[in-house]
Amino acid sequence: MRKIKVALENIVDEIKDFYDYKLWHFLTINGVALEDNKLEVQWIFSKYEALDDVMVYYVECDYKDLIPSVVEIIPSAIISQREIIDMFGVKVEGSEKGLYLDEDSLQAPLSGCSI
Amino acid sequence: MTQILLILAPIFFALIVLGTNVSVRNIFTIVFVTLLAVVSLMNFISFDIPIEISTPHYFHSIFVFLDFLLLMYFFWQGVVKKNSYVSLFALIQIILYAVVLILTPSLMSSDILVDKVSSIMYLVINIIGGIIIIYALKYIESEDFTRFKKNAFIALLFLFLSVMNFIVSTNNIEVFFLLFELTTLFSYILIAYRKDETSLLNALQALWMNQIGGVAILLALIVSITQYETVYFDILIKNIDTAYLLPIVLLVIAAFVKGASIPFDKWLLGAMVAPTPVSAILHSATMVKIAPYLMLKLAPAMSGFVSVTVTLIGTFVFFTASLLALSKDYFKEILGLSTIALLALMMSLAAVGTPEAIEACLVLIVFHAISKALLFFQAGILEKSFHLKYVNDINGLINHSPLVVFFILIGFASLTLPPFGVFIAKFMAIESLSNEIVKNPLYAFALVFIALGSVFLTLLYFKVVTKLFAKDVDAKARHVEISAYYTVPSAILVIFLVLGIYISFDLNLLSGAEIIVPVILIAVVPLLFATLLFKNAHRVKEYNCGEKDEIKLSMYYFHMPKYIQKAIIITAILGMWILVIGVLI
Amino acid sequence: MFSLNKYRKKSPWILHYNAGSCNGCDIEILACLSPKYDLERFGVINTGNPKQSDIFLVTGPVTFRSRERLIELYTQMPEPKVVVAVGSCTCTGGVFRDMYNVEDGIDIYIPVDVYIPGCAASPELIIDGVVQALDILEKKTKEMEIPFKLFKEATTKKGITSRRESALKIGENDEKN
Amino acid sequence: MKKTINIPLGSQHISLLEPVRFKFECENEKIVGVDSDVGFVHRGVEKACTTRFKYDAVGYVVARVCGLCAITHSLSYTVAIEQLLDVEVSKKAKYLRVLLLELDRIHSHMLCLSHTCESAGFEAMFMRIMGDRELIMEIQELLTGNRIQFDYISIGGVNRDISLETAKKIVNSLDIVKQKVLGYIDEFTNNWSLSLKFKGIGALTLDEAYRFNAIGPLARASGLHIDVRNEIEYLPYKELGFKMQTHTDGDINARNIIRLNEILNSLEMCNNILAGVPEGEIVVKSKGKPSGESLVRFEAPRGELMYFVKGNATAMLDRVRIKTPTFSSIPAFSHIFMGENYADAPAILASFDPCLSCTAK
Amino acid sequence: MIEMLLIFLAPIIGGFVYGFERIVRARMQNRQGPPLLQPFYDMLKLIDKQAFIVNPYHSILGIMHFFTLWVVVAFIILGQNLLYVIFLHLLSTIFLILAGFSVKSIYSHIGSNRELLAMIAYEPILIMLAVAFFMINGSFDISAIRENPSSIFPLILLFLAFLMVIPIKLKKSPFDATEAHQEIVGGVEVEFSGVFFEFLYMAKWLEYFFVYSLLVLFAGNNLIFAIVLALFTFLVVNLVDNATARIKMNHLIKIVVTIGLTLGMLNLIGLAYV
Amino acid sequence: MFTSLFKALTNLFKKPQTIDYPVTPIEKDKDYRGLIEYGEESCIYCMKCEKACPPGAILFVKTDTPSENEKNKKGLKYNYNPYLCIYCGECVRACPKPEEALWQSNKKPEVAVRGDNVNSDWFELEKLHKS
Repeated sequence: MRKIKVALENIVDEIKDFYDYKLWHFLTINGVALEDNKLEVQWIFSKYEALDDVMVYYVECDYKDLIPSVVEIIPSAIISQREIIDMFGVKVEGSEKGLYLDEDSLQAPLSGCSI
Repeated sequence: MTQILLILAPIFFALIVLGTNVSVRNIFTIVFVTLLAVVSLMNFISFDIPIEISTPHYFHSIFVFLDFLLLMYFFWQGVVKKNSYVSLFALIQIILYAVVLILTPSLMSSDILVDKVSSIMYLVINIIGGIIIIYALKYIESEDFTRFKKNAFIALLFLFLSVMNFIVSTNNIEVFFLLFELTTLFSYILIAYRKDETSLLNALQALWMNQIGGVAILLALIVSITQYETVYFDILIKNIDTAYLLPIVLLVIAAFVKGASIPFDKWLLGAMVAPTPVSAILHSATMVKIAPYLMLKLAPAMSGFVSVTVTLIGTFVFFTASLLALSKDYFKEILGLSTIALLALMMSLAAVGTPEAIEACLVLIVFHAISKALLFFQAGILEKSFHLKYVNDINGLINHSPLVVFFILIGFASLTLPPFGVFIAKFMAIESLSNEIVKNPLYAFALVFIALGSVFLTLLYFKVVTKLFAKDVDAKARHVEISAYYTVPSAILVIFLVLGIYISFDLNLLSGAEIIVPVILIAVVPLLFATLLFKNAHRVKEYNCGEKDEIKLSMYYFHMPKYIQKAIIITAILGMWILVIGVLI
Repeated sequence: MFSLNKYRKKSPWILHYNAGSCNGCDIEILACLSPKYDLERFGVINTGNPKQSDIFLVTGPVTFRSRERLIELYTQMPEPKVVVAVGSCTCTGGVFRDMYNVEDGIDIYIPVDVYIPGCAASPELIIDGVVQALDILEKKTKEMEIPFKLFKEATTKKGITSRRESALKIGENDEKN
Repeated sequence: MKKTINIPLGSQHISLLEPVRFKFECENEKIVGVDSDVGFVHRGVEKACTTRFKYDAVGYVVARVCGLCAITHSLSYTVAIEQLLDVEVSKKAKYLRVLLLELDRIHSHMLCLSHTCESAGFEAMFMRIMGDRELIMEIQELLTGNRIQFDYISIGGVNRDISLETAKKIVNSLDIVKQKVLGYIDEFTNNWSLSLKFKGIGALTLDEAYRFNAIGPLARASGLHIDVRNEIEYLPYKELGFKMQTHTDGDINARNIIRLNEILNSLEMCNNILAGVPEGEIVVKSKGKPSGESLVRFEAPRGELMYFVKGNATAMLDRVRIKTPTFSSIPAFSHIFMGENYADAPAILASFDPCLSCTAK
Repeated sequence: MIEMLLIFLAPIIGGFVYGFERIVRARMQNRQGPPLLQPFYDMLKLIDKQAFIVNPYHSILGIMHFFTLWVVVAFIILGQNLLYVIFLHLLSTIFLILAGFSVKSIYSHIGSNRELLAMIAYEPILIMLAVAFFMINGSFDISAIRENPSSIFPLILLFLAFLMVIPIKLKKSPFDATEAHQEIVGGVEVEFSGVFFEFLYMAKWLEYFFVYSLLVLFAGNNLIFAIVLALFTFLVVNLVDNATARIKMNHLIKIVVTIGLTLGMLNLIGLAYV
Repeated sequence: MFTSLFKALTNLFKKPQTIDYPVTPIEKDKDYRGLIEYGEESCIYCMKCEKACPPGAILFVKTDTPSENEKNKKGLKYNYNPYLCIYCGECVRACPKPEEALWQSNKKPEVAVRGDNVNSDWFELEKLHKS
């Protein structure tokens, strides 16, 4: 597992440069709640037909930050983006909430601050 | 002499109607229509032997004069409206007619010959046509015309009846030609009655297409005079030589044109832009009924190759027109295509020529007229009272007007289901064709076409009917009041349909039990059960997989690719050519 | 009078709804229909249509999104009907008890007649449960059974009871209580 | 004048095992638009793993994320924890873990095949496969004591040992299953009505598979060489004779054939394991509390399953991220339905072998 | 008298056939299956259920479907006109279709649409069947057909075509797309429940009676041959049901129309020449 | 298609695979993970099982009528809910005295009906346990 830290505003360019759709398999977008109301967002890729080669790009950001969308580069990221909106209560460009949660259920359950 | 009365009286009525105000016109019209109906009924009852009436010689000169006048008018219209087809065909007709006048036939007969078929046609024309005129009284009021033009519309319809009455009484092919052209003229005027662009275009289309029929009749006249020395139907048919059937075939083609069979179907569909009473009168009582009538007249002369080919073409058109109708959405267009289909069936039945088939054809003519008139009335009501034209929009009409739904349901049911007349006719058609297969296995194809076509028609009708039923329980029912001028004619037609069940008994085709038991069982028992069972019923939502979303519903849409449509037209034209060339060989 | 009650027992048609289980029990319900266990010997047909069902097999603790569907399906079933909760999580919430998007067991929403334990409930247990349900079905009346959290009561008009608006909103009802 | 209709499939529908809602916009019955809702089964397992359960109990909870790939879930989680705790599992335990994993794959694939047949209206084939599947279920019950939720894997190894006697029994059963599976291959390739229903329906091209990041049998049916069993060293797949199965058609039929071939491959692997189960401890005791991050991937029957676990040296974990196979496939699903006939929709859906309780967690 | 008895027992006989068929199907799938009387248990249970309606037209049309079908069966037993019987059967199907369309339910609508389309496929074959019987016996009357000797050999092609119609009518694989439980949850019948579903359920039994009574017409006056023919068909239909998947509507129409119509046509032309 | 035709035909004359379950009971394997059973005498009230149980199906609750065991100093009573239990066997593995105090039998659990109050009774126990 290789982890590369990127600044939030560069993430789309970084992924655009890196991502070759016939070489890398996009796994998912992952969020991890950090202390001090910070959030780590990871974009996880694995290499086709390679032994244990996982690449993780991550950013550290606030919950208020608008996370840029990678749907134009990776069409299938749309559902991961919707999930992260539901789970952390963040905003992602061009994605809507309501994948899992209803109006009256607990909002943003995984975010560190809401509990 | 009632026949002469039927021909002349409508002209007189038309003149009277022209100059009156609304209420007087309405009362007069109703009285006149009743008179015509009574006269035609008397004629039907008192009729015993074929009546022959000879006309004075100067009549002939008048007809020639009128003919030229008419053709000139067509030519002029073609020039003014810049439609080269119209002028071209008018010109051809003028030349051909001149040729006809030069040739002199030697065998003579009486000009007017009224037989059983004619008297039945009188009934259809005068009673159904009359009811349509009554219906038109209200319909035309809601149009944006001047009072004179409204009156003229009614007057034209009366004139139309007169021409139709004449056409089914005449024995002279020359006179027949004139009247044929006159109906063309009336259809031209009536289709273009709204004077907008599409109406005019479609009117011109109807004009030139119908003139093809005129050309065919003239050619038939020439051949008939040179070969058989006569211009009279009865002599032509009596003297016909099975080896030389060309005049018959040409007249058959004229019938196909008037009957809007597939290569010539455009004009009848174009006629939909006219006010609905015009569609009704064209489809049910007048105009197109010339086609099966002509066929019936020619039936004794047809044999062998011609009979089989015409039957095959007719049944093929029956099948394909019903198929084409499946892909349509415009209510009147669906009705129009189904008319084309049923007309083709009538013609092919006439061509089969056995007594059974002819009987079936007559039953079909009568009941088709009633059902179609009823349905066109409803189309008009939908248009005027509900502002609906497309079948897809009539969803849940039962919420708003159960009466209209009932009429439409009866109309469609009478075209497909026992024990109504059209069903009986189809039944007889299949029976008569089954008898014929043994003689010529090609009739098997005709039979398959009929079977497929009637299934398609059933499919078509119920595709429409089902739309009416999709009832939304929660919707606030908004009842729409419908004028008595609309409902009463419809109701009369329904009464005719119900009375027509009598014919099912009369023909001895089915036993009484077969007709009555289903009616009673189907109508009464379920209601009994329902009243018993509804008492402790609960009302629930429709099953929607547990979801609450609004459901969008739509009926099955048949997509008819262009190439299939072309293939159908090419096949039909090919059939016509085979007919002509086959006869020539 | 000739009693028809005993025939209910011989022809139970089932409706299956997954209200958020791990689909272990659903597979076992499917396995019950398979040749080895063959529920059809009791006359069971898996209709999949609430309007023709007698036994409502529910699996899973009720998740928030499936609550309204559960109640709607329940009200669309004609009486007499029996609800069978299949699996531990359906009975009491099981391992999902107290999770934030889960209601602990379906008996918070609808009256349950038979509880089948097990994780996942094995086919034998499901058959036991269905057999138990049949006995209950025989004794049931045709009285209308109302789900506990029905938002709108059924109304009667012209002698016909309407159940159309049964499961409108559940959240509002909670607030009232 | 073409008017569309909305046909719902779910959330409750006879052909669905799990609640998922598809709303197809159809012209006649041709699908021109798909709207899906996959969140019916959301229970909040990810949060519960970090708040309600201690790290040693989480293995049993994540197994309940999905009944069909329960073993892969608990294995992935356990391996992630083992990595954090630095536990080296004995070879025997690894072999037994593979055995269970493959048995699970066999029964899951058989279920999927039978369910696809059921959705295609082939009841007899459904019954046939379900009947034969019971053999595998019996083996599983013999090995783990339960038919569906095995709870077989614990931190440091496995919970139960295997006796020689049971091994022999299992080998016999597997032989029978192999014969049956060969019969299915014949049926799936030669049945006329199934070929009408399956061939060329619901096709996904190779490029689309790449684009949508498809995984599992869905991707392999399109010719995409993706199988985590090929990409990890942790389990001894290479020496057990794993072969990747691919197909090029990408349609339902290809997926079925892939599954059938995988069953055969898994059967072979199971036989290899049972032929030489190494000696050793089945469970190694672990010490300490997990800390740090680890990311583990395994091949569930439906494709790649990823666990991301972050510990903070207490009994409670910081984050458990579950990326389930079906979750990745959902964009591809919606795409495949377009242009197909609604009559095929249940069969297409079944052929994905969707696991919604995985997806929504 | 026997005829009257038969008419009243027709649904029950159909029910027995249906029950027997369920057992046979279960056995073919290697399972035990329900008891023989299962359909009657279902029926008695359905009477007892709470009655649900969606709207009145819907339920009444369902009842009309059942009664029309019963009349059809009665007319067959009484030996009436075959062509008429076929058209009346069409009417009963149309009631069912109208019932399906009279509710705002999507599955019901799709089911009705499919039922309408299936009509295209099988109705011409039935009409040709009637015509072929007419050509052999010189009469459409079923009683006349029954008095004449077996006509299966001259009508062998139409018999094959009729074998294709049976699965459509009885909703059996591969031609059961109109009911398609896994896709549209039973199609037309989806909104019926309780007593009202009862009528549809019993109509299914009458459908069995209808199909098999048309089938035995091929055997003419030979009773033993009729029984053999019915049993043979029963077996073949069920075997094919258990060996095929449900094919789609467009395939169904293509197959039945092309093959069925060709077979029928060939047979009619053949009859005309012989 | 023809193989399955033939298979259907042969199945018709074979004995079906079905086990007539309620009539002929199915013998459970001795390793079947069934009900958790409790030996009151041997229990040492360490409450490890309660802590280990993932769904919390074992509760030791203070009652007025505690079991007569010298180890039971706090007056606790063992409560077990088979309708909450997930039969994972974690409690048995956690127990210091397995096979005596707590063991997993191969008995399958019983089906409950509405009157058994499997849920509401347990709610009260949980409330008691918290307080």
